[in-house]
Amino acid sequence: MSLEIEREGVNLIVRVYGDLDLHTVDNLRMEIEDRLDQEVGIKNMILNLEDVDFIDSSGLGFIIGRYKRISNHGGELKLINVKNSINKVFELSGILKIVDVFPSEREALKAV
Amino acid sequence: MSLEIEREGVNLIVRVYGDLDLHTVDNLRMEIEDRLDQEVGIKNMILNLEDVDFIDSSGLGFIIGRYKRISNHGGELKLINVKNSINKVFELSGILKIVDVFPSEREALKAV
Amino acid sequence: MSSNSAKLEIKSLTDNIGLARVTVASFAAQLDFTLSEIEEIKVAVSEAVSNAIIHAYHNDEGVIEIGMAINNHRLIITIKDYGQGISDIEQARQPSYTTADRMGLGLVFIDSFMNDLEVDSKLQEGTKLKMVKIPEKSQKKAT
Amino acid sequence: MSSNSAKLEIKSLTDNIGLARVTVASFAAQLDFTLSEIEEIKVAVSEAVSNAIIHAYHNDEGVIEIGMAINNHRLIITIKDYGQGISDIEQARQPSYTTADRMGLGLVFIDSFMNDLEVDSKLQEGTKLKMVKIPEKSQKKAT
Ligand SMILES: Nc1ncnc2c1ncn2[C@@H]1O[C@H](COP(=O)(O)OP(=O)(O)O)[C@@H](O)[C@H]1O
Ligand SMILES: Nc1ncnc2c1ncn2[C@@H]1O[C@H](COP(=O)(O)OP(=O)(O)O)[C@@H](O)[C@H]1O
Repeated sequence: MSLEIEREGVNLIVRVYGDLDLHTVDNLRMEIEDRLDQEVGIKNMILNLEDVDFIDSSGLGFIIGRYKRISNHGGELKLINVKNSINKVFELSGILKIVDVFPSEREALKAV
Repeated sequence: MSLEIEREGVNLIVRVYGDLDLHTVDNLRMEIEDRLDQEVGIKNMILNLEDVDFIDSSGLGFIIGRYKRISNHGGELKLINVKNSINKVFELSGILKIVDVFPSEREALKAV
Repeated sequence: MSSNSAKLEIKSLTDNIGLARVTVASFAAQLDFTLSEIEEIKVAVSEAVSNAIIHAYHNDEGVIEIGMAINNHRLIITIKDYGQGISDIEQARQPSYTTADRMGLGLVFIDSFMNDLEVDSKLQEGTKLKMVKIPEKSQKKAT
Repeated sequence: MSSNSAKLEIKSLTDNIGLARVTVASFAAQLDFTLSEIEEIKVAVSEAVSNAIIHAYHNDEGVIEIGMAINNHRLIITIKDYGQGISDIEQARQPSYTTADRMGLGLVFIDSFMNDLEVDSKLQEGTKLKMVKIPEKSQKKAT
């Protein structure tokens, strides 16, 4: 499980590698929150899940948490590339009603 | 675990997919022996292990068994593409002293 | 594979959630499940083991027992803890119900991803989940 | 991960050899092993479980217990059967020695792929293998 964070203008691009479950979300949450605290002027977050093979409700909770913080500050959260294997969890949870999914970071950046 | 068998002149090309262990070798052995019994005029065997991710001493026993049958009839056994992950077992066993390994089926066919 | 069984015992550490998923998925592969069904089984196991760690043992030390069985071409998974127990099982199974500021979706996911879910629990004694998954391919054959 | 343990119980069916390998490999991944070290661990587990199935239980029904532990940054694996037992352990560990027309390399592979192997056996009672694997990276750190 690892994380890559990149800033592009007012957008924070977060790339997650590995599984999103109770074991991994704590570290991810801290790393992202640290970065949000350090950087000035971040508005939106693009969460790239291209390399996430597994997600459960703890992983969903992590995404919802990021969504809340970002939207509380008037920003938008976009998801990238939800794999087939993790799609069902997204559909069942209803999260797709509040968060948009894009096929690539470029298209998500255009949309924010 | 599955098997693909193709004849090319006096050579039988056998492609193994999956793990080579006690669980899988019995079926493989039977399929290959059946084919050898059916076909007339087979001399050499080319065993393609490109898609074998795991092998243990039961898998080695399977290869040695094929080697014995083929060489008893004056033919040669050639191995293809031993992956890094399974290489150590081959080295440790000394099997490479009696069986040659080639990078591709074409080169093995040239050598028989 | 017409009948088989195995048991995995783990400590209630989040480090072991992935281990539980991988083990059950590997056992399940003895039946004719699709990749997408295997994913569903993994989610169910992940939810049940996470619940035992958080709700049953509150991140303290404890043992989680994971039973796997193949019976009559069905996969039966049991996940058992010796922790706090659930006071109202009906309520616990409702969407969004949570006592730990979580999503409240764990039992809902298990319910929708598996063909059957039974929850057995006694306060202070523990909780046992029994879930059944039948390969879609064999369901079609049966009809 | 400084300390953890788990236990897998399987039936003596060849179908379960892969399950044992995958489970131990997933547990081992909690230490800092290289991919090539994980492969070596898988071979060792595969040999020990195969031996229990063939030599201890002669393909009859029996139980195999696989203990996994992380202790002091070492992986300790125990594989236990309640089968026939080994009469001469020294001899059994020799290359090419086999009582079943096999390669006679199983115990030799375990010996060379793991940092330590202890064999404990009683005739008619069973056999227990204890093997230890230490990540090469942490060995370097220690010196
Ligand atoms: N193994 C368990 N032991 C004790 N309580 C549990 C257990 N599993 C579930 N619960 C209770 O049921 C509630 C709902 O569980 P669940 O649907 O998985 O949602 P969540 O884990 O997000 O709270 C939990 O908040 C908890 O109160
Ligand atoms: N778990 C076991 N129970 C009884 N006998 C065993 C066991 N493991 C090994 N042996 C004995 O030791 C011999 C050598 O084992 P091994 O080196 O693994 O080679 P192989 O399995 O190819 O015979 C076996 O042939 C068998 O007689």
